[in-house]
Amino acid sequence: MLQLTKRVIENTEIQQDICLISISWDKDAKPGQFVMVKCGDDTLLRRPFSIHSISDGELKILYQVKGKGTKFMQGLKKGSSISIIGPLGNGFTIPRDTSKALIVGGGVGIAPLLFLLEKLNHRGIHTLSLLGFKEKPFRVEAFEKFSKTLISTESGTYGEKGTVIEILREINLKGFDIVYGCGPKPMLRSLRELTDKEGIKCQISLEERMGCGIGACLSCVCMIRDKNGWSYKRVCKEGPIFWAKDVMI
Amino acid sequence: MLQLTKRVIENTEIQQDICLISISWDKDAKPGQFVMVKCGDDTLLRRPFSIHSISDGELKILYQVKGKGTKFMQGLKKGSSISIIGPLGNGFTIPRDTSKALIVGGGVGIAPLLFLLEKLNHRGIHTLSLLGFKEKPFRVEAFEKFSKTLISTESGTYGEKGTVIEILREINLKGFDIVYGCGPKPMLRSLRELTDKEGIKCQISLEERMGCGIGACLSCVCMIRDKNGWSYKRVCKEGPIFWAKDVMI
Amino acid sequence: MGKRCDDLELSINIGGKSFKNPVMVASGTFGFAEEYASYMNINEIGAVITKGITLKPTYGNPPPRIYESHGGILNSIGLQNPGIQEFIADKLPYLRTLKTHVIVNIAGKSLHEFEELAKRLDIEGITGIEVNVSCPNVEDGGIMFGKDPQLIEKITSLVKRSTSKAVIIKLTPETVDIESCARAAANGGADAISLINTIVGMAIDIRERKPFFKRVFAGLSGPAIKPIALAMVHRVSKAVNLPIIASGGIITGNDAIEFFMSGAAAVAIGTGNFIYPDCSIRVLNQIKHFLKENGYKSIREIGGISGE
Amino acid sequence: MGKRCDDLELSINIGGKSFKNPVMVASGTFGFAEEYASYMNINEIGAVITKGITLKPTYGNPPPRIYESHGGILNSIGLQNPGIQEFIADKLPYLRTLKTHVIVNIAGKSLHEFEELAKRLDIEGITGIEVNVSCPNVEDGGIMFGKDPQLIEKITSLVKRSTSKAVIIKLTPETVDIESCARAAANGGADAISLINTIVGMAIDIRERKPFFKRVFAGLSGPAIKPIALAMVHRVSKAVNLPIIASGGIITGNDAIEFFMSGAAAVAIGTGNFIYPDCSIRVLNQIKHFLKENGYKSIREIGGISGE
Ligand SMILES: Cc1cc2nc3c(=O)[nH]c(=O)nc-3n(C[C@H](O)[C@H](O)[C@H](O)COP(=O)(O)OP(=O)(O)OC[C@H]3O[C@@H](n4cnc5c(N)ncnc54)[C@H](O)[C@@H]3O)c2cc1C
Ligand SMILES: Cc1cc2nc3c(=O)[nH]c(=O)nc-3n(C[C@H](O)[C@H](O)[C@H](O)COP(=O)(O)OP(=O)(O)OC[C@H]3O[C@@H](n4cnc5c(N)ncnc54)[C@H](O)[C@@H]3O)c2cc1C
Ligand SMILES: Cc1cc2nc3c(=O)[nH]c(=O)nc-3n(C[C@H](O)[C@H](O)[C@H](O)COP(=O)(O)O)c2cc1C
Ligand SMILES: Cc1cc2nc3c(=O)[nH]c(=O)nc-3n(C[C@H](O)[C@H](O)[C@H](O)COP(=O)(O)O)c2cc1C
Ligand code: FES
Ligand code: FES
Repeated sequence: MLQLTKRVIENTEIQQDICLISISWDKDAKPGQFVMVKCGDDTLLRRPFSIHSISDGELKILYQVKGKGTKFMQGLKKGSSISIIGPLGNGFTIPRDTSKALIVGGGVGIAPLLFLLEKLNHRGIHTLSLLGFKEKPFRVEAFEKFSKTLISTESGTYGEKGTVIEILREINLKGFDIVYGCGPKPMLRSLRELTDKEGIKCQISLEERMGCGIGACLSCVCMIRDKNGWSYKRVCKEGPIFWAKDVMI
Repeated sequence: MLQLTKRVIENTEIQQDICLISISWDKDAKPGQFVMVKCGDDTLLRRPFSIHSISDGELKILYQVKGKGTKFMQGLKKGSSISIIGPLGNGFTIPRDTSKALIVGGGVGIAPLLFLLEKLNHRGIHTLSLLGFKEKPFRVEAFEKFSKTLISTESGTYGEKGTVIEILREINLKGFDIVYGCGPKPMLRSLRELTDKEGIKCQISLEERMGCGIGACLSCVCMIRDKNGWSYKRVCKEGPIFWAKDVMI
Repeated sequence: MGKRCDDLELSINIGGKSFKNPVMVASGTFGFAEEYASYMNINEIGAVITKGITLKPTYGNPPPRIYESHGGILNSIGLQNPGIQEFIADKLPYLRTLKTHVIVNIAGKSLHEFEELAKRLDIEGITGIEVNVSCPNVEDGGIMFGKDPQLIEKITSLVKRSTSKAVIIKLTPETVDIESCARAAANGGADAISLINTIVGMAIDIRERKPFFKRVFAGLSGPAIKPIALAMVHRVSKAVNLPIIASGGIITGNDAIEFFMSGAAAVAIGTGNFIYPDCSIRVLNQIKHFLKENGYKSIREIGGISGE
Repeated sequence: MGKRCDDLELSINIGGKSFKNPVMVASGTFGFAEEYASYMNINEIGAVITKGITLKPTYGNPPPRIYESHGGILNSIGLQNPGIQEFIADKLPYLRTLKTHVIVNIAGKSLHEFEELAKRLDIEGITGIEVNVSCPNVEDGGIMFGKDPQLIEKITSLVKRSTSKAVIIKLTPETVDIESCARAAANGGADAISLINTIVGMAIDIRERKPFFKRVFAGLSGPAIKPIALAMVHRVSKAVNLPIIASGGIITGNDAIEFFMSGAAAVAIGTGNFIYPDCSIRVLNQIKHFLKENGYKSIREIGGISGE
């Protein structure tokens, strides 16, 4: 939970505008937590990124180049220093009695799920991973190390044609104790509907524009159902992981 | 007079915070003219720099690292591209009948004088150069190629102790047809006084904060004596070279 | 056979005059155009707005006159200009050679001066008069004309009566009630509204322990003020039914598109001209690119947003 | 034997209370302090100013609530807060454990609400009340209290009468006549003035072709507004003889020094807290460094500039 100046160990573009950066790191974290990265002097606010994995003194971030901040990150050379705050947020919950878990990721939304998968695997929980991409899959080998992994692409070039929800519909959800999801909003909505219908627990990772990342500015709220109807919860503090059934998106 | 995207051929720190950058270049210019350099996205206005020399398809700028803009320039790697406007301004005048010229430079103010010296040399004009520095001289060998060169440092570590004006006082100005000067304001003031007293022609290069660099915004004015008393002249257009006797600094 | 990009309808109308496209250059940042002639084809843009002209030659403020802040610049030029007589004699001839509209920005110290300026500019080679109301009213203790809607209306109708040119009122952001100021201009008969002018700011030279500018205060422009300009343009576009010429930190085509969507009819590039002398041409090309990419046929299709 | 830096006199006075140094954190950017506890030693700064508190719990605006512009940020939080009751029950206990001053920012929808808030906060553990007059006055058609000097004076004297705490009036920059607003606060009995609050701005989502914020307008803060804030602080410091707590784009010690020189007694870090959670400590250390380097013994020596 500190602010740290860290070194870039490696930074590679694994596919056009999809990059993987490794940063020196010596703290533990929970899967689903995120960090806030200062992206040079030409941007003000830090950018939030899920923790993709932590091991051997390295923190990995899987990121997509979108605007000024991620463009700056793309240009970071090995050995350069970078200011990071984290780990932040609540992280995924793994209920005690979980024995089979389903992982559903879309695009760069697969980022936090690898770290989660490692943890599930470590706990001896059986997993199946469904990953959906636009055109070309990435990081699939990393998922395959820990679980059976099914792929879909919207172009149909690799795996099933369509979104990951298409594969999901063919799966018997009843076979799983819990579903974990991260990806674009429409995907999360379908996930909520499907798991709701089948009565399966489901946790999803949300994104919202952030200011501080530590719960102080109230920039990052989303509507969460509660006993009084709903209230605004902070994605950076009460999230980014929420129970799908409570999320009003 | 165009806006150009050029390549950095070399960029070296020749002394702490004093750098020499070579840029691909294919246009002619007059000594005393300057260029406007775009220093990255983190600054808005272009920064003005005198032309230090032009030869073999290379433009050289001698610059001191001061703030954001020059810090950006310091970081420019060989092969990177850089946006430049120029040559701009009027340049030094070399009167027809000149046979002996005195060059007086202080600190990074020596920058435009080397280019001038080359031209004077080319025209067969005899020259003497007086260069003053704070602690450690730089680019002296380049001046020595074309003229006898006397040095002063404020610390006294090299050459005469004191400012370049100290050496100037020991020189018989009457032996010269014209004096050319560039450096800090106090130096230029002394230069004006001394040349005024001896009735020697003197041209100096002025600095002022600039917006456009091309005469449109009226940011860069200085007070210049004229028939009506004085008027504001644009350093970027009517300057940066003025007759010392007209300059009200 | 027209060129490919002729498919795009870029022209706009102000005061009954047709402008070939909605990209202009803002007063005080483009001199009298000739300075930019070697950097771009000036005829390609919709209009040139000149530096502010006063009745008598004006010296302006002592240097330094410009300062770079975070994302913006402060200027303290102080309306330096050769005066109307020299403008007509020395500057207008070049402007007349241009194949685009010329709008002359005027600044008076009294109602009478505005009237006189407008009358003397009712000559060939000028399409419009842009009235800068951000100047002090010497007859009224030096308070800015632009803070008082009643004065704005008076100046507008006076100028309107004194000229056959399109009359554009350039509002100052130094008012709480920009809507009333715009309505006053409309009531006075303005053909268009221009905004925003620079915002009062200041910088300190902490080494010298004094204000950076001799006049202490200066005008802030550039990308830093873009969100403020957008808000004001949007408010004015809801308040009056006049074309708006928007300025305030426009450097890219996307900046311009933001202004069109918030209600502007045209954009004027100011500070951007200092960063890239051909900034206005770049913006124009980027606008065309945006329109094509998004399947628009006309600049007018993207104007005005819903969402409230 | 005191520490070396004890040679520097950093303390300031507001409303008869002594603050150990002039660096505070601005309302709405530091939550209720506990969020920052693991990033810095909160006790080292001069004061914590809390998020604005209303009488009833307030939901705030729909997301997105923050946008980064060039050199600044726009926010549309909309005063989300738990209300005074929960503030006192849940947030104040932690604040009371701090060894620095706590200033509670309040926002009312009517004169009565301001009075009520002030009364209920006249309790232990609070040093001052910062009155945010940038909120709409529901009794008066939703026009902002802060645009009307008379209302400012009324609120000030009402709050002053309702509490034993130091009363700080936080002015809005959305006024032409910031001097009159400051004088009104002084006449009402204010102990200090805080400025500037955010400036009305806007952003467009050009892809979606609509305003980025659901509420269309939002508040601009950060380095982009620093020159505007400096000018306003300077003007107010000439108009009234009250300590000024300045905010507006302060990220570094040099920024803070600029504000002291332009007339501020203290500075409040806002947006800077998002960039570096320990921004206020950095600023404090850089101020100390500047004072030492330049041979100043006291923060008061650098205040107030000449040059006009
Ligand atoms: C909890 C969390 C975890 C995330 N994890 C990842 C990840 O592992 N990999 C990855 O590629 N992306 C992730 N994102 C999205 C990532 O933060 C944005 O893509 C990134 O901030 C874009 O910055 P930019 O400067 O390149 O783009 P710009 O569009 O220029 O950014 C402008 C502003 O908008 C914000 N912003 C833009 N897109 C988003 C977004 N989707 N969510 C939140 N803020 C946004 C930026 O932070 C910045 O403040 C995550 C977002 C959140 C909230
Ligand atoms: C005609 C001319 C020729 C010059 N030639 C040289 C040269 O050959 N070598 C060299 O090292 N320097 C030269 N200078 C000074 C050089 O322009 C400044 O040192 C440089 O702009 C500083 O930029 P910065 O961003 O590093 O500093 P900052 O202080 O961060 O700059 C802030 C702003 O102030 C302006 N500024 C700062 N110092 C000066 C200055 N002395 N003159 C004009 N504007 C200034 C900058 O351009 C910028 O707009 C010249 C200046 C002029 C006007
Ligand atoms: C150096 C400078 C000089 C200016 N002179 C004038 C002027 O004479 N008359 C006027 O109405 N506006 C003047 N302006 C304001 C601009 O026309 C423009 O409205 C403002 O700068 C905002 O646009 P920008 O952010 O693109 O620069 C000037 C601006 C600058 C930067
Ligand atoms: C996210 C955010 C929330 C804010 N909330 C409040 C508030 O509740 N009450 C208030 O008086 N000011 C509020 N402000 C204004 C700040 O206190 C400060 O005056 C302003 O942001 C200018 O300072 P800065 O540029 O350092 O951020 C808020 C500012 C931000 C950025
Ligand atoms: S980003 Fe500030 S509260 Fe979540
Ligand atoms: S810098 Fe614009 S006129 Fe000289």
